[in-house]
Amino acid sequence: MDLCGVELGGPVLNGSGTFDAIAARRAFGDPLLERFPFHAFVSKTITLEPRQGNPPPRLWETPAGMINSIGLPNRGLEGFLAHDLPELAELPVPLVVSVMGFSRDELATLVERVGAREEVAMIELNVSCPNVESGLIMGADPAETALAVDRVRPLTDRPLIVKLTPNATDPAAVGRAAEGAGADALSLINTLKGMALDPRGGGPWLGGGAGGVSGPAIRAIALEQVSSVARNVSIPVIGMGGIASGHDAADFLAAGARCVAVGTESFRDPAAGRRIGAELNSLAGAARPPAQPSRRDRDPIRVR
Amino acid sequence: MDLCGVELGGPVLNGSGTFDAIAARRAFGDPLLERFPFHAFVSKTITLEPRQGNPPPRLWETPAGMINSIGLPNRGLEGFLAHDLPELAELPVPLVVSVMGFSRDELATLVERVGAREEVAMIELNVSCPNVESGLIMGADPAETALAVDRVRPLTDRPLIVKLTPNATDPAAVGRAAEGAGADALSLINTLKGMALDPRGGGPWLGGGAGGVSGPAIRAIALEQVSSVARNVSIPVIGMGGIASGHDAADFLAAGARCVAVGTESFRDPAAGRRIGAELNSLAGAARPPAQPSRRDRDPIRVR
Amino acid sequence: MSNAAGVAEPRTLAPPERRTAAVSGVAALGAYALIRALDRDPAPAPRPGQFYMLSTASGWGGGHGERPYLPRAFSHARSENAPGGLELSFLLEDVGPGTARLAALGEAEELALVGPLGIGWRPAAPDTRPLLVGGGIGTAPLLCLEDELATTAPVLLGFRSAAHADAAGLFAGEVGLTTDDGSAGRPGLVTDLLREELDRDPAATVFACGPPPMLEAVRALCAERGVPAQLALESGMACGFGACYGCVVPTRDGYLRLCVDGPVLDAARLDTALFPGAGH
Amino acid sequence: MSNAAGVAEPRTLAPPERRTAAVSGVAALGAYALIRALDRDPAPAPRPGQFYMLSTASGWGGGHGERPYLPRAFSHARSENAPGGLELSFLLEDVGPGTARLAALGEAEELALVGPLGIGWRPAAPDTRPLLVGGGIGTAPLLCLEDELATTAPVLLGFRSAAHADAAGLFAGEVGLTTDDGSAGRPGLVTDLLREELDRDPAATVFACGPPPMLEAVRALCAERGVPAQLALESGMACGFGACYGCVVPTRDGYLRLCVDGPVLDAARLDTALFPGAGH
Ligand SMILES: Cc1cc2nc3c(=O)[nH]c(=O)nc-3n(C[C@H](O)[C@H](O)[C@H](O)COP(=O)(O)OP(=O)(O)OC[C@H]3O[C@@H](n4cnc5c(N)ncnc54)[C@H](O)[C@@H]3O)c2cc1C
Ligand SMILES: Cc1cc2nc3c(=O)[nH]c(=O)nc-3n(C[C@H](O)[C@H](O)[C@H](O)COP(=O)(O)OP(=O)(O)OC[C@H]3O[C@@H](n4cnc5c(N)ncnc54)[C@H](O)[C@@H]3O)c2cc1C
Ligand SMILES: Cc1cc2nc3c(=O)[nH]c(=O)nc-3n(C[C@H](O)[C@H](O)[C@H](O)COP(=O)(O)O)c2cc1C
Ligand SMILES: Cc1cc2nc3c(=O)[nH]c(=O)nc-3n(C[C@H](O)[C@H](O)[C@H](O)COP(=O)(O)O)c2cc1C
Ligand code: FES
Ligand code: FES
Repeated sequence: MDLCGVELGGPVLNGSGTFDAIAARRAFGDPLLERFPFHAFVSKTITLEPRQGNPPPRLWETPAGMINSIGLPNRGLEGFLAHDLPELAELPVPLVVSVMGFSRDELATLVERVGAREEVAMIELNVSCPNVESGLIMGADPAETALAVDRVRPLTDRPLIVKLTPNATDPAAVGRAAEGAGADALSLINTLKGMALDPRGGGPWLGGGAGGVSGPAIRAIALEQVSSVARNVSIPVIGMGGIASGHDAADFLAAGARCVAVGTESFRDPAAGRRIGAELNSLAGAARPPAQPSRRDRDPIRVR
Repeated sequence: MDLCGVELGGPVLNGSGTFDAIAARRAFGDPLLERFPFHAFVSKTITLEPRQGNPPPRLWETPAGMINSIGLPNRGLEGFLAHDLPELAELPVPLVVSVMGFSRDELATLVERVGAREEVAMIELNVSCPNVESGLIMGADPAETALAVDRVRPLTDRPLIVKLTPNATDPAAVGRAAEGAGADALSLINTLKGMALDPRGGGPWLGGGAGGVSGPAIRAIALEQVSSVARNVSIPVIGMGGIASGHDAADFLAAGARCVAVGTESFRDPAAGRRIGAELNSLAGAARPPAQPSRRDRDPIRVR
Repeated sequence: MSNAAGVAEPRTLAPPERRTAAVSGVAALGAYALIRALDRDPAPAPRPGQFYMLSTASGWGGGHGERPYLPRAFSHARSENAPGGLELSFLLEDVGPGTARLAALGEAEELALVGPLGIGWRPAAPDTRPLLVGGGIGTAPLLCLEDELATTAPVLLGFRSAAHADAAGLFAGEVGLTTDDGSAGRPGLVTDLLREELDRDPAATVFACGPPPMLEAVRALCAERGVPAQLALESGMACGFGACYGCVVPTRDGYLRLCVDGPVLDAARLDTALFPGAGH
Repeated sequence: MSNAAGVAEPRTLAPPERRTAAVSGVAALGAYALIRALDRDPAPAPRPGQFYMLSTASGWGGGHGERPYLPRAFSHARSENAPGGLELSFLLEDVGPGTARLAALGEAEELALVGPLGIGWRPAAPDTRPLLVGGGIGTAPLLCLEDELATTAPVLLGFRSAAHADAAGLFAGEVGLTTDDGSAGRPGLVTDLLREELDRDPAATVFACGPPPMLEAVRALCAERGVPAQLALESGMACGFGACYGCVVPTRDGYLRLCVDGPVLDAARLDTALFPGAGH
């Protein structure tokens, strides 16, 4: 199959930041490459400067899910290009590099430098962060998102995926803005803001204060957002959020996604992506009519 | 304890629309009143005109939660005042009436008429609906919310609770706007938008298309929003979303809520509210320091 | 207890809280499972046609299968006095995660329940004989109805196959039996038997429970013949006591919550028993 | 396998997928539980100090307790060849929903696992004797270490009380024992024994596992004496193979992911073993 001109062996990607192929190769060795779980590999989000991430604890388990407060630890752009990229280039699937900038200038540098590397098939813009220029979360605001995409679009010929945040009033409007500014694809959902308290008292459990909720708990929320965004744009959508089975993945495809991504479920089983791909294949026989009769329809006003 | 000048026997309310005391009395008889689960009773949301609600199916079970697409069935203002209010007045606890208007005029009529009835202790404004004048979801937009509260504030001396929607970029900003316009308390969270597909194919499962997610699955999300709103306002906050135990309730109180409300857990056990209140009491011995050192602090900018 | 119109409702009130009952047995009955549990004193005596919301005291939900989370509705099939309480029987078909978990209950375990709930079967119309018509797992609420009736009533049952028809043996009286595949009783549908029975003597009140297409066929046939019928319907339920407004059924009077206004409805109130969400 | 610096790592690679192992026994060992399960051929042979991510093939999570959802990390306590595979033993303490479910495993059930993971104990420093120091459930990864060592090594163990000290009997060699309450062995802390042992002969490499305060006391004592020490640490883990970045431990080189760069760390890399989230 094809995603923005990149040939993929199937529709299953990983969610950025939920699978470190380099570390996994240390744990599993080359059998990981022979039985690679995904049809494209998305890197953990990198930033311009190195970051050590948030203080521990970084994890909290919730009913059918978890909260993470990792804080984007990474080597920074130069470290990534020098150390990680050559190793990621050995993976048997196309590489998507996820980048986040705290200003449009930062984002521009990241996209330009990453996009210049031939190992990189696509770039994903993680816009779930505050823009230091405006104080707004880029991806929560259609205009901010459009400005960011607009700025980086001329700097690379690589397909640009914009990863939307679910912590927004109207993700479909943000998706339309990204499409209008030249995004080639959208991915969603990122984690939902969440929090846990230390059971011993005294304040938040997570070193970072709040965190992001992922896993099956958020699947129904993700499916609604994917459906609503897909109905509102013409570019392909990569759907994710709590996918744990081929049946779940089929739901996201039926809701309008072109591809799916597996995140938290990989923590429970490193081969989850492969299993889900296989389950999808066996479901494909029993073809389901698409759930969305047509794109570009606007949601009717509904009250719950 | 005191909530906006109304004396309550404890901090446990029901979430609007999750307990129909009139129907429950048909099922359980007067023992329900003798062992009433809540310290105040919140009515299902009423509208100006009668509504029959959404076509079935209206329910879908999710991991650790559910989606509902009920569509606010109710007798309308006149039917409520004539039939329901006298029965609700027999409950052994103060009564909160939840109202929703599709325009500020509608809301004004509802608040004025309901607030004139002495059986009513407080009024809750459910603003999770589109305003037909602007097309915006009232409660997702601080300015819309302020206009609505502003309009109805002079029409009643009853305490006004504004129920926030979680499907908003910045619930704390909406809460501040409601406080500024004269709200006496805030309640949150309402359900998160969600969706399920018919497992047999062919489109959405729910008759209403999309629905709202509730239950333990959303608890961590709710706790974060309650914490963030409570830090940003001085009026009391009623926290809810997935509360299923006294421990959960204690978390919401520690995060800054004055009261808690139990919703979906009542479906699993009609006495859930009473159980949670009792568990809270027995936890109260083992006092926990409050999680929020001070109100009115603004969130530091954090990246997850 | 009486409803809004002041007519007596066959409704035993439930205690207003979830309680547990000691599982005394889980037996396979052909393709179905028969669960027995002791509802400890003071146990309310359910009326035929009422139901309970069931879950298990532990191990309800989660795991790799993720669900169930909400309790599930089940007609009580029978209830009998037993030392220390009332022994309730439930007949169930394993169709998903909730019924699978219930069917896997062990004897040391506790069943969690709320009930009895809803309104049961009403008396037959004056000068008619009762006629019990069941399809598949829908036989369950007819068992206690037969127990309660003063006279022996004809029981007409339809099943997919002989493997499902074992439940027919639980009735005291004579049973007319059909199976879809002819592997037991007469090949065909239970409405074939009903039509013949009504041809023979139309002065009947029909008490029917089964899958939506069967109930619709019964409804249509009875409407055509002017025969009064009561239908025990199913729809997806979250609470069982009117709290969630989720279980509605479209009727001539608008949407009704099946858990408080049913599950037994007069067929005359329905335009169809085949509504979206029926049977879930 | 070698790490970034080219030094050989005691790390057996894991198959890159979750598999199941047949539970062959669950026994109470005082306050702890000893779980044995057959990892079917071809089963990788774990190195002492490596760990597995465990869950159960069914009934993991949900229910009224809601959790566990993620797998849990456990040191393998021992592994032995057995017909058809490798029998792995895990020693565990029931401290929450995950360990409670694992301790309730039945013999017919399947354990789900990923592993072996992480880097195990390294050889003792040249010209030193190994000294094994364990606290509570932290004895687990010392058992297989003792099995592997060529020479018999002193084993020093501290427990809360006699009820927890049964695990001491699993060691082949002589065990120095303390309990907090004096109900078995000498009253006091295991670091008392360690101090005496180092006074007697300081040429040792310490291999320690236990609760954070104990590990911190061991670290500080060894640092003071210039004695090399390896500490098997714990921190909350979601994945166990470096995917989530959740299990970090603050070290002199910055945050390290304990699951891929540990769980055994040289004490010299730490400023403290008492960091936020330690032991979870
Ligand atoms: C009043 C009443 C009495 C009943 N009496 C009996 C009885 O005596 N014996 C008996 O066996 N059954 C009875 N039922 C039906 C019984 O309640 C259902 O079979 C049971 O709820 C199924 O639960 P499950 O988890 O096994 O299957 P589920 O998977 O919950 O349900 C099966 C059906 O529900 C739908 N479904 C699938 N996934 C979901 C989801 N995530 N959320 C919501 N719906 C979904 C599908 O259409 C599926 O076919 C009764 C129902 C009612 C309302
Ligand atoms: C490498 C390694 C090896 C280990 N080896 C062993 C071993 O051999 N034997 C053994 O018994 N244990 C071992 N452990 C510890 C074991 O993994 C934990 O005891 C286990 O994960 C606890 O799970 P639980 O569900 O029983 O308890 P939980 O409730 O998950 O955990 C207990 C602690 O976690 C915190 N907590 C509470 N709620 C949550 C939540 N919602 N999310 C996150 N944290 C929460 C609390 O501080 C609580 O005290 C090891 C840990 C590691 C990292
Ligand atoms: C531990 C963890 C780390 C994550 N890190 C990133 C990240 O660096 N960049 C990003 O865009 N998304 C990140 N995500 C979000 C996931 O890619 C995904 O959008 C989200 O988890 C929802 O999918 P899931 O429910 O399948 O996990 C992270 C999620 C988790 C759980
Ligand atoms: C079936 C159902 C119906 C609801 N109806 C209303 C309503 O009429 N008005 C309202 O303000 N909230 C309504 N809610 C939202 C709840 O009051 C509550 O905010 C939400 O369910 C989160 O709490 P919970 O997770 O404890 O259920 C409804 C929720 C459910 C599940
Ligand atoms: S099941 Fe909740 S109202 Fe009927
Ligand atoms: S547990 Fe996930 S990175 Fe270590």
